[in-house]
Amino acid sequence: MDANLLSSYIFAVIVLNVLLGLMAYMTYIERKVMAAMQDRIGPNRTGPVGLLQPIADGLKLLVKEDIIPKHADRRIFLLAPLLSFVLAPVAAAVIPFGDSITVFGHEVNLYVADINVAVLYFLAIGSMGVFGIILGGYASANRYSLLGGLRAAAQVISYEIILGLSLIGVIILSGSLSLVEIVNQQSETLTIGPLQLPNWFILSQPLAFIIFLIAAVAETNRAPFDLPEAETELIGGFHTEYSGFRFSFFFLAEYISMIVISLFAATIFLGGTDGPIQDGVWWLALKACIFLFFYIWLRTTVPRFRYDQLMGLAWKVLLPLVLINILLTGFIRLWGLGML
Amino acid sequence: MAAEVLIFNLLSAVAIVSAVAMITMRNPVHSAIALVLTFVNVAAIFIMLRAEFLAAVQIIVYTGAVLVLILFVLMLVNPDDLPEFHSGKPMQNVFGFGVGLILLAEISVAILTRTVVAEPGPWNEEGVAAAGGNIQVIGQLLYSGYVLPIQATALVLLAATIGALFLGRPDEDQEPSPKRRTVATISLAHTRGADDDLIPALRAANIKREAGDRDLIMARDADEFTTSAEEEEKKGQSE
Amino acid sequence: MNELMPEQFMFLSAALFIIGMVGVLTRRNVLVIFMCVELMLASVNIAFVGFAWEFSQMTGQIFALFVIAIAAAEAVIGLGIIMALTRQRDTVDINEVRELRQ
Amino acid sequence: MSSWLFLIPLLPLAAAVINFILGRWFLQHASQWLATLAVAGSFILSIPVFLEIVSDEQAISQHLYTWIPAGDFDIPVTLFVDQLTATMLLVVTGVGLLVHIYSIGYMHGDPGIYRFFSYLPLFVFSMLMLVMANNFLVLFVFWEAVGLCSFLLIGFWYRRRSAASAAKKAFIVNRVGDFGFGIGILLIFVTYGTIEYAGVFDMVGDASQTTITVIALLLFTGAIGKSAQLPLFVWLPDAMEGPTPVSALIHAATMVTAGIFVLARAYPVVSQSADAMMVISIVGIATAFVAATIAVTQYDIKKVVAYSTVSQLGFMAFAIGTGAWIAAIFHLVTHAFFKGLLFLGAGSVIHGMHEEQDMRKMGGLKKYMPITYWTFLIGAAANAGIIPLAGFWSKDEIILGTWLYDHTVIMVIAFITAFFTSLYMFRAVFMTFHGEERFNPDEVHPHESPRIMTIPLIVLAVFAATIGFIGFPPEDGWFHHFLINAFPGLTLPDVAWSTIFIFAGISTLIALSGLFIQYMAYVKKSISPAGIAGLLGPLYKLAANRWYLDEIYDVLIVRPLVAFSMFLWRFVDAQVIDGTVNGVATLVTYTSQQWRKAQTGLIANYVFAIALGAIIIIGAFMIFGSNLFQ
Repeated sequence: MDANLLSSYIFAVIVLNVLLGLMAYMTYIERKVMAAMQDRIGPNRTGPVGLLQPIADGLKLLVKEDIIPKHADRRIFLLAPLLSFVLAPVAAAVIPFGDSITVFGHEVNLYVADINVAVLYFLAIGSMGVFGIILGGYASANRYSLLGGLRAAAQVISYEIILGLSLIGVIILSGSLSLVEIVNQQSETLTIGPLQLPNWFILSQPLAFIIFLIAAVAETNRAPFDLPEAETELIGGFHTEYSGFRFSFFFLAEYISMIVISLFAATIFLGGTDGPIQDGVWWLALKACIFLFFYIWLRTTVPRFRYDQLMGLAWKVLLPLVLINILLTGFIRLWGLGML
Repeated sequence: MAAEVLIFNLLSAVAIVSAVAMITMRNPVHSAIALVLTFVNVAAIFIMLRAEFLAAVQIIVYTGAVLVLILFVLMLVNPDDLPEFHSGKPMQNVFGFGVGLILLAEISVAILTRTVVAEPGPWNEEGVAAAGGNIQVIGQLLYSGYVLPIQATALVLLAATIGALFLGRPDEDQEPSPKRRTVATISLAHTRGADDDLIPALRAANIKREAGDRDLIMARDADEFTTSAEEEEKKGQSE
Repeated sequence: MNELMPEQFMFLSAALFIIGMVGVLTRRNVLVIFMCVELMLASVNIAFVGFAWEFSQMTGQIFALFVIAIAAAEAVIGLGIIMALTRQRDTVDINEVRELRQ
Repeated sequence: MSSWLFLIPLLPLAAAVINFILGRWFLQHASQWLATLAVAGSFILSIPVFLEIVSDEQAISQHLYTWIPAGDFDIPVTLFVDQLTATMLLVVTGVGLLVHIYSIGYMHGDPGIYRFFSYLPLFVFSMLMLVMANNFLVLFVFWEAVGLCSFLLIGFWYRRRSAASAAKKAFIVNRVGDFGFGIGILLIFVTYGTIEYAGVFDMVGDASQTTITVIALLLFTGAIGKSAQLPLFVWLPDAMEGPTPVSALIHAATMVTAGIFVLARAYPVVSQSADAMMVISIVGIATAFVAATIAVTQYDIKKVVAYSTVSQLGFMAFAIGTGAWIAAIFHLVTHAFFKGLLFLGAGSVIHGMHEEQDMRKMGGLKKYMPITYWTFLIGAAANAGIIPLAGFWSKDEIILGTWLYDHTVIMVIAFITAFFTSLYMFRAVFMTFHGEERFNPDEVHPHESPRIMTIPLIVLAVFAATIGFIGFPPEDGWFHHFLINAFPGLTLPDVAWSTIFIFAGISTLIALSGLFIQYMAYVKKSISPAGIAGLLGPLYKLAANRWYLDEIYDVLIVRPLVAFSMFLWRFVDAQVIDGTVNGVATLVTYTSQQWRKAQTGLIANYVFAIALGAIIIIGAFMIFGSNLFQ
């Protein structure tokens, strides 16, 4: 086993743990931000300004009783949350957190893997993620859960298409499916007269970016597209019957997905680790945080869509738009205007 | 490299075992999960066979879309009482397995006795790497030599989409549409529309023509000639 | 056995294909039969990709790509038919659907 | 000009196609303006073409494309305009335009108007192509095309059974003539190796006298059908079932003259055979005479005009037969105007009388429709040959021609026919417009037609009155000098003025005597037409029953054909063919019933069969050896 592979393993472990930690505090930040937006205080009792609240929540969920409904499909019921939880952070493997650095004399790449189908890999893992929700909804032997599962299936398939197609424009311009390559291309500087612009794909693909953003929200089943779990209609949807740490798996998987997809968006559209001064992982973190804030902001602002509106948006609005975007990008590329 | 063979064998074993599980599971949802496992292993095997793009497509299309759809339909068709039947007739099973075994035996013999006559092509590991990678090579080939098949495939997909929309549309109301009026009327108004001698006879008989071997003159509806004739008459009087 | 032998993927392909075929022969749930058909298609893809690998060709991969595309179309139509069938007959038992016999 | 030649036929074609496709749902009545404008365009374009021919005395042509390039058999589609064609262009588009304008008024309110105004320009297109063709095959194609248009237009009111059967009759009777015409063209190709006019005319002397005679007679067969000569004229009176403007355009002014046109066009061939010329003359004069006698006995105003047309066509035919080629074309032109006028006038009368066509129910219409009366009178007088109207000059010239070329018998019969012509024309005028009113004034309110119908009448009347002067003085007029260049070898006979005066005098005398007799009969009532009819007895019956031609056809052709068809239907079709078909079907059904039992409807069984088949095939390959797995 060579050193490169070993360093990849080590880095993967680091990323996984950082993600899990972030995810825990993501819940805290969300509650705080939402509270601020709704003119409340938010959690402030546990620890200083409520900083220990996530740990308290985690402990509570771990020690709660693990209920399995009598008529549930037991094996699948146990499998589903694991599936969700395991698949969610896997997609982060292809995200580059920077160039290689030297640690203890070893060259360490700041990414787990640079594969030439990284974008497709990300989409593939994303499409697998929905199995947890569908199977969870099915295995609960509960009408609401089943409906939630069904909704998740239809919604994710629909928005998966939009998500994938919105990335095609970027792929056409970059000519590569490797995220490392895409980031490298974006770190170039674009000079238009007196203007010095970063060659971020948000500038050349604004429409694709907006569509990606919408599809990403739907893909992670977040408000306003949280129909699979819509509390008011489906009393929790697919996780109605889950409790204790199995519920927390679903819960955490959602937040991990959010973080990962934010990282991905920052990498694809906002230049990843590229920044005005001193490129580095902090820029990526900052950009991802903007997305995460956007997620929370959206949840507090926009009411939930109706199901037909959700599907109509995907097939009648976003799909044509994204196809037009691909067409335009193709023409632009054809006429040699590739680099904005 | 032995590790490669080991990994391949492992993946193959899991794929085959889960495939067998798929056809033996009583619950179709379990079957579907077993199939997911098979497909993921197949995708991994694709990577081993230097087909990274196909591996990704395999996951996205088969596991991500087709199987999700199958699960979707499974839940939709009979959510409460998914059929528990396995297979009806024992004879069917015996025959099925028998045929399968014979075919397997035949193919095994074919595989083991084969002799390779083909020459290796240009796309070995170095060739692909030199051309920029698996995806680049596939893209170049697809859009140079396979443009027509690509278009045809696009058409097939479009047709499938439309077909699915058609099949999946809500049932129409069961009440029959009102019957189209098939009763023909006879044009009395416009002499050009009928035999000259027909008109007085028609007027006399009110509806039916009297003797004669000739058919009645049919108009598609009562107003076909009437309006124009009235207009003409008015016009004639005014002049 | 230090090298990956071409026979390996051929046996895998054959095995998966025959498993799929036996499934079609023995199962009664139309959805399971449908899954078996998908399995058979995938097994053929293994053979395609495998031969492409063995002979350093790309044609096999491209063919497999077309198979996947057609399989997707087939899945959509097949599931649509199954939906229509269950809506009309309220069953997914293949042996119940014998209209062709008449 | 030659590069714009193609526009002349293209405009009506475009109008026809557009009206046909869009007419029903989009254009409706707007279609009439489109068609009229297109034909007007053709007419306007034809004028400079005509003037160019006049000034240059040179035929012009435009090659469009090669229709059939098959080795030696190379058929170009080339528009070709010489003096003859230029004359025809003006006649076709001019009369066509007037008829279009007239039709706007006449067809007003008809539900199928878009159809009418797509058939009519289509006809104009076909006729233009017919006259502009430069070879016999294209001529034949459009010969058939005008036949088709004629069929469509006669049967325009297809809901009326008589119209439908008249259309069929016209089509079928024409086929008889076309059959001969087609064989004639084949024979031309076989004989000369080409079917282009120029080539054929150059080599015409190379063939034997018999061959030329056969070709000429076969071409004349076509003309017999199309130009309604004896014995195939029966379709023309029936064709009056079509709308009156159609009768005017097709069955008077243009299409029926196609036969004459073909004879004139092929004159270099026809004139080589004295026998053929003789046959043409005899058929022509017989037609003229028979049709004239029938016309005197008819009561339907359109029928009178129709038989008059047949008679005048007979005049043209025997003019060509006797060698008075220019006189024939001259008569064709004048006839187009005055016969078009007569038909449109008759249509105006019918329109004003609410679709009444029987002259016995008319009378005294003069005061109700003065414009129609005066124009109809001019047309009738022109037809009858009253000096100095158009008909006089051309008809007189034809009769003069018979004398010049030594056909004394024909000349005598022609004079008698001219007398009958005068008789039936003035009979129609007096019965319709003079005398007491024989219609029921409570039911029918005669009225003058709208202006859109009377304007074409007036225009045509002006032409009918004056067009004859293009051929003045006789045999030496401007028209003669223009047409003489159409073919090399045509000569103008040198006629003494005294001869001309004698013939003109006799013609005028005859025409006036007809006028006088009818005036006495129908206005003064001093002669009883019924008395004369009784006096003539069987002769009158013969004429009134159209010489029993329809009945003869019925007995000789139609009934045997029907009987044979019945045999084919009742026995061959119903028993033999149906029996075979049903037997095979029964056999198949029985076999299928047996095989059906194999269809269990179980998918598993089918898949099982497929798998078994695969096993067997692969096994066979392995056992018997194959390179499939190597």
